[in-house]
Amino acid sequence: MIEVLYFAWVRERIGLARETVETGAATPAALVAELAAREPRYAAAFADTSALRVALDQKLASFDAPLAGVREIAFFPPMTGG
Amino acid sequence: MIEVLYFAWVRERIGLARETVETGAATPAALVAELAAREPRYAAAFADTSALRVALDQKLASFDAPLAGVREIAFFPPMTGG
Amino acid sequence: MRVQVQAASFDPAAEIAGFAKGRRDIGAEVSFIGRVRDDSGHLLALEIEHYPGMTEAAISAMAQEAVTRWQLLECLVLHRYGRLAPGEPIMMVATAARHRAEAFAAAEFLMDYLKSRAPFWKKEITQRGGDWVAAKASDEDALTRW
Amino acid sequence: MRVQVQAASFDPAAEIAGFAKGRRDIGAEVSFIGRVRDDSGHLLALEIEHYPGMTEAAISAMAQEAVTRWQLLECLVLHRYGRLAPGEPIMMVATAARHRAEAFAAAEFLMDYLKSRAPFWKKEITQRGGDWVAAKASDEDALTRW
Repeated sequence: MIEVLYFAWVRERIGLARETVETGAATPAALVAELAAREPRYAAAFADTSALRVALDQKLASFDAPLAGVREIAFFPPMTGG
Repeated sequence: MIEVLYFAWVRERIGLARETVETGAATPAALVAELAAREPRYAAAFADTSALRVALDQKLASFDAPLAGVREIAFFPPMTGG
Repeated sequence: MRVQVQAASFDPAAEIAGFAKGRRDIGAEVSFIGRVRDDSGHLLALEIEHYPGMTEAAISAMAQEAVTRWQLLECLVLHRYGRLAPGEPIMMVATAARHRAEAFAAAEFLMDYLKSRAPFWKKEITQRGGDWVAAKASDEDALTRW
Repeated sequence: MRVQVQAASFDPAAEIAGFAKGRRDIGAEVSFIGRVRDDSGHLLALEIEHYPGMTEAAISAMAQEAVTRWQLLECLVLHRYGRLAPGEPIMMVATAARHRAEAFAAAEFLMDYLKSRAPFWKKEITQRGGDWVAAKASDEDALTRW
């Protein structure tokens, strides 16, 4: 079980800000593949992961980082703060 | 006739903030030589012109710039503003 | 060091008035204020989304790094989220150090990192709807200088 | 563009409150405030001498160059002379532009030029007397980057 958060246009495309997902995915990339296979809105949001960023327990990470022990994962576009 | 101004420690060593000087000096360097020959306090102030700056009519200039037509010359140490 | 993430507006001048007040060891204070800019004349508002929790942690880590690296004597980062009108302040950074080089470098470092590493996303609202602001390659490139 | 050279003190926060007020085309404001720093704990005052007339002309030329070079939308330079107490503001620079890179570069350019090209001289007053502050080679070197 992992908390999955979506921000900005990822959130809009999926139509959800957060959800709890039952998964055995070993990496963010594997989780993305699982979600994209679920429904077209996920496939649309995750069509190009090179345009996305991922955070594990609120720290930026790569799509092939290990998910073991992670409680919260977030997907979002590149930040535009400041 | 030229107005000569002194600032900071140049002013303190010479003991004057400004004076009018009758000179035929062609350059600031020549004027410095004239003044230094006048009295020890001038010689002390002008002992090392590499430590000094000169402005002609309120614009920074070099010691070998032409003095012709200049109404105001100023001698001072490197600036320390800001 | 103070890091604040808030929906409410703030008064940059009042922040500067209170910043590093009464100290005699500070020679240089640099501040940056970012405002909602309306280039087209058609901007109704800017909506800023953020990632609560991660935002504060990410900014605090950047501010701590700036304080250590440039031996800052004071450091302030304030960033808003929510709906902002054109001209309103979005965020500010203030740094204080003995000399100007350190205060400037730390403020620019913080701005570069806030742009690309703090989890904020901007959406421009016009009568035609909303457009997410795209990240610029130049902002990502700016990080390489630090 | 505003350039002001004065003996009177000023309120940096009030200057920032009034700077570029009400504009919607400005995305970035940078300000620098320089203060009298007391490193030794023995400083009684800082005396700043200047060259009336040349000071204003030199600063106006720098400010004009900064406005042109970085397409500033607003620019302020304020510098005091006379006797200042520790902690008091000596001077400030403020720049406003569409983007942060221009506002930062212009403010740093102005600071580097004010340090070495505006006719001010500082003297530190302690109980032992007065010492003229020596110019630093690093300040002269800083000009080569522009």
